[in-house]
Amino acid sequence: MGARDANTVELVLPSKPEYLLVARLATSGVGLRAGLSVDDIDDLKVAVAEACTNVISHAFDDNVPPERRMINLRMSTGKGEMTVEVEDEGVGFDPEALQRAQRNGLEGEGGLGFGLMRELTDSLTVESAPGSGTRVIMVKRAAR
Amino acid sequence: MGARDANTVELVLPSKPEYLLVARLATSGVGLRAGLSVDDIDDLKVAVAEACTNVISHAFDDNVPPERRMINLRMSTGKGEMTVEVEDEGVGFDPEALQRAQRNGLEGEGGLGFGLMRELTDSLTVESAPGSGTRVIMVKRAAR
Amino acid sequence: MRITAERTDEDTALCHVTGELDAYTAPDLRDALDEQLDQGVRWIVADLTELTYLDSTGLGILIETAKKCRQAGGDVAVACDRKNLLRIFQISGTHEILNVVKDVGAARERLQELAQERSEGAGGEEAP
Amino acid sequence: MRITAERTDEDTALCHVTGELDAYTAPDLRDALDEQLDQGVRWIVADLTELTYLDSTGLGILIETAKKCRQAGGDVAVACDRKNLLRIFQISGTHEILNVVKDVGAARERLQELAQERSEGAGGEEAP
Ligand SMILES: Nc1ncnc2c1ncn2[C@@H]1O[C@H](COP(=O)(O)OP(=O)(O)O)[C@@H](O)[C@H]1O
Ligand SMILES: Nc1ncnc2c1ncn2[C@@H]1O[C@H](COP(=O)(O)OP(=O)(O)O)[C@@H](O)[C@H]1O
Repeated sequence: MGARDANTVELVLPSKPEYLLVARLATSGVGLRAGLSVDDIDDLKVAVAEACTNVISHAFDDNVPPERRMINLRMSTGKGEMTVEVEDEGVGFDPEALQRAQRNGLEGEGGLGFGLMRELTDSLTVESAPGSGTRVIMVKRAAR
Repeated sequence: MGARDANTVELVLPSKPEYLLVARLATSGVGLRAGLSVDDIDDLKVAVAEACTNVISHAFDDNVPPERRMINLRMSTGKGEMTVEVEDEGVGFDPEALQRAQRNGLEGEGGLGFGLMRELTDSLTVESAPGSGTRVIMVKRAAR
Repeated sequence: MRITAERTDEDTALCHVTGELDAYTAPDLRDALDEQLDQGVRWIVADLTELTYLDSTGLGILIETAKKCRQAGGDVAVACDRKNLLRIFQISGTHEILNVVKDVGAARERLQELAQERSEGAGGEEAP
Repeated sequence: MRITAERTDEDTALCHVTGELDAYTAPDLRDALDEQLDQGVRWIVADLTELTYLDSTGLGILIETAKKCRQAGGDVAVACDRKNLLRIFQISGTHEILNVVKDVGAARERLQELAQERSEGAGGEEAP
């Protein structure tokens, strides 16, 4: 992940559905301090939960022991915006293949997650490759 | 801190008052999943905030750069209880000297913090020494 | 999240879902809806007016349930009036296919309309 | 946290504090109370009935303010009816010295009693 600064919150969660609530609550708390509106925070909570739900559903093979299945979140604030990184050290995937598939109209079969993340944030970056984990970076700007 | 397990949440917060809210929200989220009652969670939120407020007020000399002033929280759940560790790498203090001072009736001058932490949790452990940081470990058990 | 389901008719159910619907609570909703389907329900009003959180996992269950209902000749209508949730239905493009309307009354009406249309179209479907 | 302060008398103020009072919001409360003291207020009703969170930082400000009021011949009374906050007053042993009572009416009465006691005791304090 990027360099830590004096306005960065780091959160490591077990990759289990019961901890999605904690990810959302942390997003709320940091978002309030970042000066985001309640509506913006609602949007960002869903986007963060989508990224975390993907880690829970897709990132880890059955042979990874539970105590090594983690979701790493990093939330930072600055100049009227909040950035959230959601990272895992799981199986990874090819984001371009996913984009191609969606362009070819296959998105009907699953795949609401990234669509929502894109629509609910001001910027979405997906860094992933098979075998080397995934990092999703989302930016939400305070409406002025 | 202790060994990570599959039910441990780690949270690293900047040592600033604006992030106390995030510590309390994370405590709520994990507490709900640990099966604590709303009253127990209210109590634990205050205890966690007291420990964090102490880090903010006492742990760091002015010469420590802001990006190195962190509050490390670790929340874990198991068998109807929740454990929260609040740790800093700050100046530390002598917990026994503090206890002696309180026994000698000097607690009037400041010092509500540890009193509240003790009363609001089922177990409080303070590990600290001048020069080697502080770790406060609190356990809250679900009322049955 | 809390779910209560009541049969309002032989093949119709009204399900109230309150609180937060995410991947943690979703299995309970799926079970509750499947139970209704197993009992012959094919028209479902999902009352989400007291739901405070919804994401793609919840949408997935609603879409899946709607498909099953349609296969049985029925459908799903969703009652929802909360701005943040309506936004999720809108941007996911599920607002129409899930028949999202603002309250339970409108959802019932929507299902009656659909039943009417189908019985006219196919000649023989029963109204809910 | 939100604070509104109204002067109800030459030397009396009613302060409503809503939301969460912690080390982040505490400086605002300290400033608001100090402003009242600077303007000659010495009797303060702190309405915390809509406060949802309180810890030792908030207690510290209330205790400090009560001291200053007493030095000026007045006092502080706190209106609070929320279980989780009452617990904090109780276990910190500040319930009595902060004159914690259940609502604003009772807090006003408490200050009037105190003013009465003092004017009887010292012969000359004005009632709020
Ligand atoms: N963290 C991740 N690790 C591995 N694969 C992922 C991860 N996130 C997303 N994917 C892949 O991207 C696909 C699309 O994700 P998404 O749009 O959220 O839809 P869905 O999760 O419903 O399939 C997933 O099906 C999965 O193959
Ligand atoms: N994390 C910490 N780092 C350094 N000193 C600490 C820390 N926590 C507590 N202390 C010391 O213990 C004392 C008592 O703490 P507490 O009971 O919370 O009361 P207060 O913070 O009001 O003084 C503090 O005054 C401080 O000297």
